[in-house]
Amino acid sequence: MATQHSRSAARIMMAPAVILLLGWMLVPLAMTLLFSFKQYLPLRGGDLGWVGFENYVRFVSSSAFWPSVQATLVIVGGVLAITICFGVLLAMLLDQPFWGQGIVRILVIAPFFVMPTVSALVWKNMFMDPVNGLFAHLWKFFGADPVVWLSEAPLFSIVLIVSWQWLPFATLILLTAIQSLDSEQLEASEMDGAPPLKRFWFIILPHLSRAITVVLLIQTIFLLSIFAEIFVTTQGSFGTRTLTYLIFQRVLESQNVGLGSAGGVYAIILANIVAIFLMRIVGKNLDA
Amino acid sequence: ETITIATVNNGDMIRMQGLAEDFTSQNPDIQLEWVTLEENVLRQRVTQDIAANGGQFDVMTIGMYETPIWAAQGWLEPLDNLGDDYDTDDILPAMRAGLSYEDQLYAAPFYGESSMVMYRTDLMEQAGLEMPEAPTWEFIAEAAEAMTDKDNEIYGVCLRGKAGWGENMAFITTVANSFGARWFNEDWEPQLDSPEWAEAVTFYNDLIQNYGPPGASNNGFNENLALFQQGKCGMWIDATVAASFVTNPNDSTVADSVGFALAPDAGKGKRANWLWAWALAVPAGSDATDAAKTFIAWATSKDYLALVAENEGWANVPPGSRTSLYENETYLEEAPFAQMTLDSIQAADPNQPTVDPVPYVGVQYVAIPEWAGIGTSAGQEFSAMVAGQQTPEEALSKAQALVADEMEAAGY
Amino acid sequence: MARAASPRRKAITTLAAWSVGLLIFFPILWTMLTSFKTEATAIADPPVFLFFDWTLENYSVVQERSDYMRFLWNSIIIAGGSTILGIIVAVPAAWAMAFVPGRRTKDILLWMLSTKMLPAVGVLYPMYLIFIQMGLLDTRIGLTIVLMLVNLPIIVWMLYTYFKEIPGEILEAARMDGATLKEEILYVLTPMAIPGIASTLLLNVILAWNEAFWTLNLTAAKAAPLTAFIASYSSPEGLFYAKLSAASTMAIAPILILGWFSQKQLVRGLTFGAVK
Amino acid sequence: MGRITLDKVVKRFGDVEVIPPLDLTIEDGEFTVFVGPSGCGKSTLLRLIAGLEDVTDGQIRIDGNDATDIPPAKRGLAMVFQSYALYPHMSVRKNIAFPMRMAGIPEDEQKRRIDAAAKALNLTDYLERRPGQLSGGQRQRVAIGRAIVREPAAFLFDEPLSNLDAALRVGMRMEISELHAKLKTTMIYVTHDQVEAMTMADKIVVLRAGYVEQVGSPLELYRAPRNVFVAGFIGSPKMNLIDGAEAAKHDCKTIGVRPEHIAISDSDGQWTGRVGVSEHLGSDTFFHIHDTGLAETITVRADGEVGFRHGDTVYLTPREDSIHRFDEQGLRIA
Amino acid sequence: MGRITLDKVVKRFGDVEVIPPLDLTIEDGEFTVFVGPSGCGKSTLLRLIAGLEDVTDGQIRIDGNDATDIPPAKRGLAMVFQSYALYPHMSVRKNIAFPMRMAGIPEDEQKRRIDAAAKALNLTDYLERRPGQLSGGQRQRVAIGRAIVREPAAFLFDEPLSNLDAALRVGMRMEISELHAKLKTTMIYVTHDQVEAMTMADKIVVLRAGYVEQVGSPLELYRAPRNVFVAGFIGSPKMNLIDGAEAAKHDCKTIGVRPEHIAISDSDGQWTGRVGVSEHLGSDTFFHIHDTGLAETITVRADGEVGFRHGDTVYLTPREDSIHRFDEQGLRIA
Ligand SMILES: Nc1ncnc2c1ncn2[C@@H]1O[C@H](COP(=O)(O)OP(=O)(O)OP(=O)(O)O)[C@@H](O)[C@H]1O
Ligand SMILES: Nc1ncnc2c1ncn2[C@@H]1O[C@H](COP(=O)(O)OP(=O)(O)OP(=O)(O)O)[C@@H](O)[C@H]1O
Ligand SMILES: [Mg+2]
Ligand SMILES: [Mg+2]
Repeated sequence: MATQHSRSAARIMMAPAVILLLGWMLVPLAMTLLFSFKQYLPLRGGDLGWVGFENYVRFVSSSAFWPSVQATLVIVGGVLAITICFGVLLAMLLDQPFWGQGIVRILVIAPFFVMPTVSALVWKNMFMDPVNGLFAHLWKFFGADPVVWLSEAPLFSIVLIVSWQWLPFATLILLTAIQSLDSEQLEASEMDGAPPLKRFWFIILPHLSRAITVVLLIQTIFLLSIFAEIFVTTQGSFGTRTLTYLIFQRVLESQNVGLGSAGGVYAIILANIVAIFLMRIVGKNLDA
Repeated sequence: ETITIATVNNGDMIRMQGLAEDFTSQNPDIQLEWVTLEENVLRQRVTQDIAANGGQFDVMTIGMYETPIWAAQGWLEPLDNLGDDYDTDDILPAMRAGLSYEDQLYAAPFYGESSMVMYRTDLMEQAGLEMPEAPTWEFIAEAAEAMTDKDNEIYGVCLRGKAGWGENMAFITTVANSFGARWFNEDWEPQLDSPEWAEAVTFYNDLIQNYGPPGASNNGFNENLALFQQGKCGMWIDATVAASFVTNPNDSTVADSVGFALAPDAGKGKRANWLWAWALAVPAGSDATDAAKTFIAWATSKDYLALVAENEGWANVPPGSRTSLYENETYLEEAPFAQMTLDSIQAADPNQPTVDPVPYVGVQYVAIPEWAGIGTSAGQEFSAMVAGQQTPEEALSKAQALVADEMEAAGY
Repeated sequence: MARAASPRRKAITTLAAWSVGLLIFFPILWTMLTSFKTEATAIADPPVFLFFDWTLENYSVVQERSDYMRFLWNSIIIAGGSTILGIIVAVPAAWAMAFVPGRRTKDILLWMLSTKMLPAVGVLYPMYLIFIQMGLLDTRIGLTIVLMLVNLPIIVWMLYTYFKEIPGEILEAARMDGATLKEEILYVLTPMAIPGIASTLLLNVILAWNEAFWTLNLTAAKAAPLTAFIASYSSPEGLFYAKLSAASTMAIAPILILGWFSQKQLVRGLTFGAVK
Repeated sequence: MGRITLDKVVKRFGDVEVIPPLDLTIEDGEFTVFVGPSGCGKSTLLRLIAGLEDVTDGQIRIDGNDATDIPPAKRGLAMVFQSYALYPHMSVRKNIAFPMRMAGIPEDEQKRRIDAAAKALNLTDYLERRPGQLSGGQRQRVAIGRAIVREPAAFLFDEPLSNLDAALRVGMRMEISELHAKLKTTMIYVTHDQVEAMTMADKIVVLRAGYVEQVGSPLELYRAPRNVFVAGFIGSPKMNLIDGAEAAKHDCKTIGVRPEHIAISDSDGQWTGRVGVSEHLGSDTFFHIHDTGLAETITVRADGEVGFRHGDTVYLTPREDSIHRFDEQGLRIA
Repeated sequence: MGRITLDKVVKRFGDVEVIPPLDLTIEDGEFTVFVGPSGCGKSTLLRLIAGLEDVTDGQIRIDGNDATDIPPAKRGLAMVFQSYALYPHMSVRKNIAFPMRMAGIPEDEQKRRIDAAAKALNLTDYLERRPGQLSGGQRQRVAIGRAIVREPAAFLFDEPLSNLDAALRVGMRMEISELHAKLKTTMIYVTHDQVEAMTMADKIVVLRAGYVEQVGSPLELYRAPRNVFVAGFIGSPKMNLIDGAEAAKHDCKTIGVRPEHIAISDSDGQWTGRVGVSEHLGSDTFFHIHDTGLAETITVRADGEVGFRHGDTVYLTPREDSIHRFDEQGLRIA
């Protein structure tokens, strides 16, 4: 396969993608880095000169910083936990033979197609509204006081909304993985005397580990930057201000580009820490 | 020529879109492109665009807050020659003052508002009370207690609790103003640790906790409007524009039993009413300045008011912008809230908003670029307070720290 | 070889699966139903489910207010264009990675993926300035390019995993048969990878369609897609449930229908080729 | 200890009867091979015995006890699968230990048995590896090891060698035979490779479409195939089957002669033909003879190296005592 | 028209020298088989000839012309891959037409050649099918068809039959042999199955770790293996190799006797041992004899059915004229 000719061809063929992405990454990144060392306030005339690391110090020492890192981790972690746990259960259920598999699959996959904005709007107004939302009706029906979801359980609500959107993704990957499990392996374990729960624990779950890593990686990439869901529902109040949202507030609401850029650099660092960690696992799995 | 207009998606603006044919038939060589956005998105988009000189819009819908700041930066076209029949002097003086910078008008008011008390006459009667023209906070608290009937989902008073500088902070700032508090002293030092603030915020919190609807921490103008229209609020202290909605029998179940009063005070000489206008402005980078001005002249003219009246009735005319409207007998007749609106607007003074002197202008906001950031972060603390997650003291001390931070970052 | 389940068990599974399926689908269903209600029915207490007077009024109101077709058309152009552009760039790259792997191939792949982790808000301001400079603000081409770049890593990765499944021998056979590199990719690789390319296409159309940050911030009127359309309904209309529902339904319907019709491909695509 | 009896066992998948009523007894300690063409129901039968499929009708008895409704794990049988079905995420040791762990056997006893099995199967050096790091033959041995440690009443093998390459297959074949000689446990072995069947079995069960065509020792089947199907199926290269006039001479519908029972000569013989392809293995030579007028090709085996060339005319003589005769129904005429 | 010469050809992957300097000539029209254990470099060698890999050093000449730097498509060779490498999205016709399409051969000429090839390969009825709808053997034929229409100077086959089941393999083996007899084009055929090598080759090249161990006709290799490796590799079952005292008797390091050259008896013979596993194929019986004191196992082949049992003591006599002798270096002593 690898003749000299094909190797040099390969280099040429990769060039456009690599150059484009390099540009996409480096140009804004360089500008962000540049701004982050400046006092840059568009509403006060823009570039007000170099300030060294002041923006960086200010960004971390702000009382909003650590809570926002925490909120980010809680949301990402919560969604991952929910989608993976329920994804596994759901995948196992959908793997069983039943009538109307095709239609149920369509139903389950549907939330993935819904724009984040729309899904946040629908959940916020039609389900979680404490007066007119469906949940409120349901609670009242059972004689309970309606819960004010977005302020009493703000993180949970956001995790719920985002999980709803991503559950189909997790489920489908895990379902495909389960279907790829060699049925002889399950039968072997059955012959070996493993009851259903142990079969799940010792055979199915380890088999799914690779698929779970993929779900972890892809979802983390997308979840670290969720924005619309928070913007539409709580606007960052009640402790739902993620790092992304905090940067948004710095850049767009306070119009402090320098400070926001410093935050952006932090976010990039955080994302890359998570990324390297995940890539290690997935990278290994890419060969297998 | 095509002009791109960024507008907020509220009723009056949408109505304008519907009536825009009138404009295009008068000006066949001008095409209109509408970008209708939700208020928060709109602010973010236009601010971003003007600050970066993006030039995406030819007409922007902005508020009283942005106008002087942007004008000072030279980002807005001065609105001088808006045509011969455009009666600039007819604009309500308070509005004109708020939308000018160094005596030059930079944004034309589409509609203006203040805030006032809207209340249910029937419930008031039931409670055996009578609303004075100019109530005090004390009376409001008393009336709220009397009207509250949680079992029947009737809440004494609906107030803004949703975080945002244009949402809860607008209201809380007016409460603070009436309690004698101020955001900054003359040296730009944040004052949220003052006893006046503590009093104001505690009062607000008690009111909303005891007599407010559930989930008040998520209620903004729109949510409260819906609650009021559904008959779930005894009183509602909010923008004067709401008056036409709550008295409109098509939308409101309580249209015929709504009364109006001036915003309350605490006897310190300032009432808790604000002053706001949604206005149309032309960014300096626009390449269709003349067409944009032609449009603004149309949309904020007296003729436009007449056009709306003709199509939708006088009650739906955008209020609060022109003196002539309040001299129009038909309007005063068809809009029972008209006089109260005018009085409220005139009661607000953006140049002297507080009891003690301050270095800033703005009634329910502080006209500095940092305000949006400050207002939003502080708003979130107060919203969390309303949600029961912290006490007024905690909210205030956090807000004080945040504000101090932000001001330092901005170089004060 | 799976054992046939007993009818009883199958019945129980059916019940469970349908319940869960309907539960997950319910928010969408409810939105669709609400869009046919009047505003009053929409907030009726207790809620009405199916038995109400169905009306199309909300749709006509929404359509009157904003020219739906224009947003839709922009969405189609931008989502479709960025995906096709992405595939054109990605196919050669994926070919190289899959069939001429070098020592650093995997690193490059992971690096590409890591560019997806750049927080968009962090670079919005620079991007905005660049867009102004290049006159790309509010143009479909500008947005198409941005979304192509945003999704390129995913496209490359997916194509790479699909290409890896194709035995190298077939490409060698083509080479022996006298095909040039271009012919090899055009006549042999691409047609063979059609299912993979189709699922890549689909998934990326969905991702681009639902992208709500760049599309909102880099457009105004001319290039605004459906995400901008829905942004104009997000607040006051929050209380007009029926109209909100109608607008929501209009925003998601095209992609929902596309997704359903092609769900087999899509399921394959969703797995990112990572799980066989 | 391992006598398995099938009593009128029927298996239907939906409407398709894969196994029609079938009676079969496998004696304790016997090495029984199921052979038959693909899809004839070999695996199904094995899985019925294992309990991995429910029988539609009939009874399966193990050592005289009705096992029809006993779950697989409780039948005391061990199975070795075609794909080995090793647990890829467990080390070899853990794989082998798994059934004992499930049965709650004490650690030290587990260790003892694992070591014994590993030694017997030459796996001691690989105990800490994962299955993915083993060669095909080693994996197969691990699968067998996992079966052995359970000390089952019988082993069931479903084409255990078909994933291995030819050379390994021969080696593993002998290892399994030796294992049987050592353990003397009942073994049921499914294959469609008739060399495996011939060399390993005490008893061969030839299946076709779910029916038992013949049961007997390999040599019984070789010498006295009960019908044309078995005759053609057992023996390699295949028996030459001749219809028509030549068969009529022997008063039957079809005669069969194995390639090794035909003498080839360049001078004289009963039949004539032309040499087509000849295959020289050194030890033997196979000639494919055309134009004999008997059948399209007659295959002949000659010992050692015999020098006919493509196109030569040759003469063939079948050994009279090795001619098999079959009637209209294809049944053997004694 | 198809003489291929390798002149000091070297291939290194990184630091690993897979093919050390190697000289080899393949004559026009010859059927040459490369055999050798897995990983010995058979495929690499073939791919070097095809041009799918660059040679590190040395020269490849086709019909006397230097082809070392010519791209694969231009060398005029056709290759049949192990996995067939058919284009799954094209019909059989399109598959076969592909190389001609690439070469810009006119439509009608294409059609003529396709029809001819299809007829020769019995594919006429399947021309419109997709490869996925064909059986393994048919696919293999399509791959050959695709190679034929190019009218190449030589055919290269890389284990073309290893994906087929045993029965098909035998059939396809003969078809390829017949094809060669008909076309008389040079063919290079890689396999690790020595039966294939023996039955098909005009000339066998035995490779080990990139070195050529022996080149010769199948019978030369069978009769006079140049060294112990070739001796063990060619012939099935393997030659018995005996070291030590017994070998010393023959004045050498090692002697080799093929299983078919040892007589077995229950009464007397040169060597004694006990019967281990015996494999009864009906036509032959293979005995694995233990405890001979010569080697771990001595394999003996007896014609037909011979009735020794496991554990019986037997006597073995090698045919003197068939004993191979090897020296310290493992080289044959003539
Ligand atoms: N779960 C099932 N559902 C329906 N039919 C089945 C099922 N399992 C097997 N069959 C059918 O039963 C018949 C026998 O299958 P079985 O697997 O026992 O054949 P086999 O003899 O093992 O074949 P092979 O040699 O190919 O493994 C086949 O026709 C097969 O299609
Ligand atoms: N691209 C490559 N990079 C590095 N080493 C390789 C490469 N291709 C083959 N090798 C090595 O070269 C040696 C010869 O490989 P080759 O494929 O030629 O063997 P083979 O004789 O065809 O084996 P088999 O019978 O298993 O097909 C092997 O050790 C192999 O690991
Ligand atoms: Mg089977
Ligand atoms: Mg090879």
